[in-house]
Amino acid sequence: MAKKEYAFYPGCSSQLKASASNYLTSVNSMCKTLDVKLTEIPDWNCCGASIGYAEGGELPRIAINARNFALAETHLPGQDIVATCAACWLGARESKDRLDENSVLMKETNEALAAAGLHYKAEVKVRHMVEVLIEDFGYDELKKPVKKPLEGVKFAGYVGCQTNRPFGIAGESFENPKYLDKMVETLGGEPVESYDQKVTCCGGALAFSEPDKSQKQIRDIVESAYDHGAEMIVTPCPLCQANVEVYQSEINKKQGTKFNMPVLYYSQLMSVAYGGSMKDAGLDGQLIRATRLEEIAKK
Amino acid sequence: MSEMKTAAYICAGCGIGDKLDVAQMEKVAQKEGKMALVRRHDFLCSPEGVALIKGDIENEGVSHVVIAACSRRAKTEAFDFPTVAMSRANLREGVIWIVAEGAEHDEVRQEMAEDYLRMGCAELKKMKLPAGNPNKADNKTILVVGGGMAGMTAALEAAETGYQVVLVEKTGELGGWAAKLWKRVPFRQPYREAQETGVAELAARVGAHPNIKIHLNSVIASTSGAPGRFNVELAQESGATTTLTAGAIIQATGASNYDIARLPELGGGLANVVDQAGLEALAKAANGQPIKRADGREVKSVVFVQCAGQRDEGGAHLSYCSGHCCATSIKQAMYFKDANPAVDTVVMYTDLRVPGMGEDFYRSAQEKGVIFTKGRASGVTAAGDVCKVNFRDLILDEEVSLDADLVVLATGQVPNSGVNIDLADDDPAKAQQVSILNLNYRQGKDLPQLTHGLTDSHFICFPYETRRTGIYAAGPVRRPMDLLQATEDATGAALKAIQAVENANIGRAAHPRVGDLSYPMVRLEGCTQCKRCTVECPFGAIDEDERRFPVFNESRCRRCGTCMGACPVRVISFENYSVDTVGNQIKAVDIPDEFSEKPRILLLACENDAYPALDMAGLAHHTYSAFVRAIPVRCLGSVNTIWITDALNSGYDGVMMMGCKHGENYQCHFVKGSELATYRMSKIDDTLKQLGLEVERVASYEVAITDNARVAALINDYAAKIVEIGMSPMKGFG
Amino acid sequence: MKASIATNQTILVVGGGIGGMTAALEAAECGKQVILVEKNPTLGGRTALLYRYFPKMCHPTCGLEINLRRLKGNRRLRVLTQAEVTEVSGRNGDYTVKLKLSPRYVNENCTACGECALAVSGQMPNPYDYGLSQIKLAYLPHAMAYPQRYVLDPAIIGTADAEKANSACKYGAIDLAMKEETIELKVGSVIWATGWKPYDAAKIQPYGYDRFANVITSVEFERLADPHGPTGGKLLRPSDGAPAKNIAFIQCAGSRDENHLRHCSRICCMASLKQTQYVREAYGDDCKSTIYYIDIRAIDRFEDFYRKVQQDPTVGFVKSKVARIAQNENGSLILHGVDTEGYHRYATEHDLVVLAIGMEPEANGIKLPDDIVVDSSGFIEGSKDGGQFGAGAAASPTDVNRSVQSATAAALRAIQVVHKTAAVEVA
Amino acid sequence: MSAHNSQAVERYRNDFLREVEERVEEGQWVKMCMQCGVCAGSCPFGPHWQHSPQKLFMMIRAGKRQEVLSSDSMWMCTSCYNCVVRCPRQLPITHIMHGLASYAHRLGLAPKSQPTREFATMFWNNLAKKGRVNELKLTLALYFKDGLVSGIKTALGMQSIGLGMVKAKRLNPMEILGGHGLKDLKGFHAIIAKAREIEDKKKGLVS
Repeated sequence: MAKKEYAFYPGCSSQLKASASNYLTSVNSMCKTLDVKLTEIPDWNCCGASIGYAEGGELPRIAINARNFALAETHLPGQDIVATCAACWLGARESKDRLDENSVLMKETNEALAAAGLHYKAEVKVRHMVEVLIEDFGYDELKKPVKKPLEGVKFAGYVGCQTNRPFGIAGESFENPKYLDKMVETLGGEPVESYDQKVTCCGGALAFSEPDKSQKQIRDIVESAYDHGAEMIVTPCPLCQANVEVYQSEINKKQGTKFNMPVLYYSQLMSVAYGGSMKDAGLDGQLIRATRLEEIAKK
Repeated sequence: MSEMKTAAYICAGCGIGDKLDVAQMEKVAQKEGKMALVRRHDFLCSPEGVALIKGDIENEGVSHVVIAACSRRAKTEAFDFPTVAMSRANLREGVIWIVAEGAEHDEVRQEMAEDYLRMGCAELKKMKLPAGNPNKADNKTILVVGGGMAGMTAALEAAETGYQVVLVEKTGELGGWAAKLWKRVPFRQPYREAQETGVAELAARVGAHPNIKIHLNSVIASTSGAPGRFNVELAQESGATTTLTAGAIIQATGASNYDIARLPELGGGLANVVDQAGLEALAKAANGQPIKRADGREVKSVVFVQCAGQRDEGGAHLSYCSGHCCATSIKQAMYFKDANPAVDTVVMYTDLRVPGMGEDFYRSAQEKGVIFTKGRASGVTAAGDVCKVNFRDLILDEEVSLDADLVVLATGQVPNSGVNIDLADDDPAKAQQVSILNLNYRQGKDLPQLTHGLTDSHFICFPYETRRTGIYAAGPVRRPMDLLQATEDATGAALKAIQAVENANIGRAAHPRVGDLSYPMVRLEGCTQCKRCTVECPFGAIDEDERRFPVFNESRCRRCGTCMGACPVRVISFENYSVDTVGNQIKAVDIPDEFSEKPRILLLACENDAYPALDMAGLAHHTYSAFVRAIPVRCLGSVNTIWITDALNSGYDGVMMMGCKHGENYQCHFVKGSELATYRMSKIDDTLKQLGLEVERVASYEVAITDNARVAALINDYAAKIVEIGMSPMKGFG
Repeated sequence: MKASIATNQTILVVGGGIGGMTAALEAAECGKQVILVEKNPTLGGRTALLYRYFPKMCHPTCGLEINLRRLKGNRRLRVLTQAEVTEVSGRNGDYTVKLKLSPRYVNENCTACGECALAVSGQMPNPYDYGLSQIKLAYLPHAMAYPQRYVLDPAIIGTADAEKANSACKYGAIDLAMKEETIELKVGSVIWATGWKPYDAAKIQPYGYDRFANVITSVEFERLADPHGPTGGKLLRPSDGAPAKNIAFIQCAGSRDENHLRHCSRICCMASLKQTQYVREAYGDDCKSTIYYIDIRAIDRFEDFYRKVQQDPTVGFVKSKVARIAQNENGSLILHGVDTEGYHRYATEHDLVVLAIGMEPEANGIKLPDDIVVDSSGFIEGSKDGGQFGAGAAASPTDVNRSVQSATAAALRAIQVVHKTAAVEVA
Repeated sequence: MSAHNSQAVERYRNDFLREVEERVEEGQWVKMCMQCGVCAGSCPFGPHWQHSPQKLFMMIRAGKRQEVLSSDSMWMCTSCYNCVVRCPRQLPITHIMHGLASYAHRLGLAPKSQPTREFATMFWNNLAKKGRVNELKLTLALYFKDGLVSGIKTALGMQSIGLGMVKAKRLNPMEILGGHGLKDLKGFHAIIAKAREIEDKKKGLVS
């Protein structure tokens, strides 16, 4: 019997061989150490993401999220839904909040769910993995299993948008959230607290449609990390991770910069600090290798 | 008080004993000060010290006391001897804290202290304990002029406090502006919906109140007298007259709407363009149903134009903001939305001004669908059956025009202030103005006005200090305001009126010298009927009799002494403050000879701001010249030029005067005192020339109470200046 | 002060700022017995910490001086400092009030000679400069402090400084054994003039008050301008003491914002307009003030002042709620936002940013009797039984003039309450 | 002019605000804006907005239907929620922007070649098909949206990344043959269909 159990909502990007599969890998390793049991919501569907709005409309987007809730309530009763992807968490949390405060919407949604023989009872809670770590464990608990402190490595904690606004982590400010810095400290690393692009939008949602505009955002984010002496960027969001990591080469090509800044998930840091191998931590999934972490992992 | 027995008490505490030769000072008090009793104490403000003084008063029959210790502003609770005349020599803040440290300064420090002691003794000899004004005025009825919200509130509040009230209203019914309203802006939680005006209920309560007598269709034909003894003549519409007496007056004559006809460019005069009063009338007629225009057509679209003829930079219309109009338009827009949500209501504003909880009212209107457009209307014209409003949308940055069934112009409030007494009598504007109070005061028929015809008190901390004691303006007559503020204001005015009658009843001064029992006394036999006192009194307290002699109305008087300063023959004085009490101090100072290189500088400091500033300079240990001798005065306006000439004649090397800021934003507590002083001093140059003295030997300064560092600097610069121009040649002649 | 002098004919005024002093004085000058309680060691409240008043640019201490003189001359008025109301029971006309008196450690013997302050070395952030300066642990709050007696901060008790202060006093004025005490009063009516407090600027995260040294509040700016203040009246940047010549004033800092204060604080626009004139006073034409606003609320005659400031070439206006502030390497601040009059984007650098901070009822921090009715922002409307009243900035966000007006009105209402009780008693 | 559009014009005449309130997601908030402009200043893509959110709200109140619905601005929303958390009136600005965009798209008034409009549409269709996003197909679809030639260009341009992703096992070439999908796809589609039906009926968007 695991210490804690949750209904897991990995989301499209965290599936096997998807853009954030290394996130999934590291989360699994992290949870193993923390004795957390994640059970995937059977047959979960996409959250629609914020970008789904144009074609999706309002009720369909809410309904497909409600489908996941209903499935969780039926198959994993009593367990909180935990998402690792910022967009999934936001999409789900937003849908849930609106349903809970609007009875009309609730009625209509269940009408739609009925088409698939499902019903949402408004019992389940929707949380982000970071919330679980901070609220259900706490920094002290998270520190205990640390075997290989990330000594001497400077991390810029890049929180981005959707894990931060409009809900964010309880007790954190929208403009200057400190939890990533605290986590880095907990793991023995060096947070770059003065990092001023913490909550800048990476333009992720428009990365494909407006590459130049969003790449300017990414450039600011990476540049500032360098300026403040960071060696790596750490983030809780797969879209941020992908965009900020993937487009560095593009930016270098277009603008002659020499960016080569690894971008990792908090879970990868934890996995390594907890003694996980390079593979456990999904470091092999980096386009820009996090050499210093790999060294620590190999130790 | 039978015969005078003087006593001097010298404190050696707070370092006075260490820095000064107190024994020497005791001698000065005995030999020069001629004090019957001289005592020294190491801690005079201690219970023992105070007991010592009290004992002497009770057992030794001491009637006059000099306290040579700290500033008159300090330790007032300890040195509180209501039965004796008292002067205080300021040895702490005035000497040891401001004279530079070190033995080389011992001599001048001691001289300074001794002089202050001499001055205290000299002043004391001319002081009497004020016996109180014998001409008490005991009428306690409150007269309220104006039967609108403010007037009715003032009347009711005074009556509820147990005072008799006479309420005079020029029309045939109570209610004023508020009675014309369909509903009023919310004045308490929740600030979401318009509320009932409650005017009818209020009028009923006023009408039924046993302490209130109402005169409708009446105006005031004449007002004479003073607080506690006003005689008022009422003229009824019918032509009949009534006379009545009152102790205080509250003028709550309200405001009129700015004339919409003066705004033709905004459609003033067009059939379907109304002002806020006009809209209230339509709303009343609709009685909760959809609002119809004059032509009976239901209004489907309405535009409210804010600041119509207000906040006008061109000078053609009102330059001020009337404060209530934004909330009023919001309320009126709700009239439409509540009756029919489909009505298009646009409020066109430049700055939406709904302070405090008004923000909730604003939100509520938005929730109801009222549209707020930041725009400036350039013109309103009739276009067939509708009005065309042309305006610049300041957000979209474009010229737009909008059709509306009805346009409401939010025009402002014009105070009903009566006659502007500051206008010249031949000014045509004055001719058209109708007096409200018809005061038979020497200085004019109505309350003085400030800007824009408002009879506002000028003071921020003391909103009720009008320049006519016992007459208080309340409501929009003194400042544009909404109903809520008007009722607050009226309640406050009622309290001040009550104070006024109580003060008059015991012959006591009103603000700011509350409780002062002294009052101006005049030796008419010496008076030359020059009228300076009657003209210069900032409070219009002095009338003239048929022989042009001044007639003092003590209960109008604020005890500033401006009349005393004005009098060329020095026949006006107060028992505890007179030409002599100050003159004696000036003479008491020991003037070293010309070759001593110890100049003496007289400093006449206003007790309200300058003297406290000197005190605080002491508290902060800013050092300044030990050659200066400071005398607090009630107001620079009370400074009689004789003091200056006497000082110069008796060998002072210079005279400094420190008073409050004057001019547009004057800070003089007696309105014109410091200004008059400056004016009078400008005339003194000739005198100086006659005496063969440099004009620099008399200088006056505006200082603020916060200028503690600055006063020290001013004194030092002036002392330097005196050294530069040399010692006075007058020494030894005075 | 003996509690016994209080009867149900007594009026209790809670709060010794301009509103409370006014209510107390006006009632006492009508012949009523009044007790004025203030939780700080001195009267004067927040206005005593202002440099000048709008629109006259006159000095708050000027009015304070007059009020203190009125107070010193009035035998019906009793003042209790460091006193807090902990409980009100009873009813209209007959209340029993519990007061907590905190020790001052200095008794009536104090002559304000200042020897104790010279003797001690311990310091604390000066609450009368909003912490912008340090003050000794034995201190006189400010030059206008009343009662004019020194105070020992509790932090000094048990330290060597306490003994130093004690032995430095020649007048037996220091009493280290003083203890907190509770007293009970009978009063007929209560006026709540508990005033306001600046909203916690750190909560307005986009403006970085907690991150950037050169972002300060309007009340702090008053202290900078005040010759008695931490900089002796010089407008200097906290970060490096450099002259602040290019200053941004951000309106509605906390006010009109459902994330912070729902209400409009009424005074902030005028306060900022006034403060631009401090800048001009300090630097003449060699300065720039920029006001970022949503609506300029210069009501009634204040419009004249607004116009005067508009005509000042050193003052600019931008109709915009600033979106966020960033700091550059020299400590200057970049304001990002959009001027909504015609949609112009800006990123403007300023030496110093002054947040026109909103007014929150001080009463939000204290426990009021259950009978008291407050509005959605916590401003006091009064008690249901009609025997207690809100006055001044405790009743609504007001400037001094309106606060005095409201306090005068409250005084009369309180007088009516005690009159009625008196009437009942004789009957 | 699309049927939906002509029908809307007919139904609401000039009352664009009412149209927005009834048909646009969170549209009932538009009237609550007080024109402070904090949203305009908070947007990361701000400089690229021809009309800032607050200005769009003003335009809606001013009845500028055509200009608003054909505007390119709301398509610039990156869903960063900066405006939402700073708005002093707590307007859900992000959603209103999405709502406006989606409504304009639905009426066929949105700029035809608006890239975000195209991507957003593809994205939804992609996820709606299988219930989960097929990243590879999505990417390719995107590259080839303007036809083969330019598609190959972009694809080659991004080749290094693509290969990198594949190497890093974060992009699966095999997805082209299907990839992740739902078991109960039928139910999933039924839900979407039903939801759309209810919404359209409610908003009067049935044609």
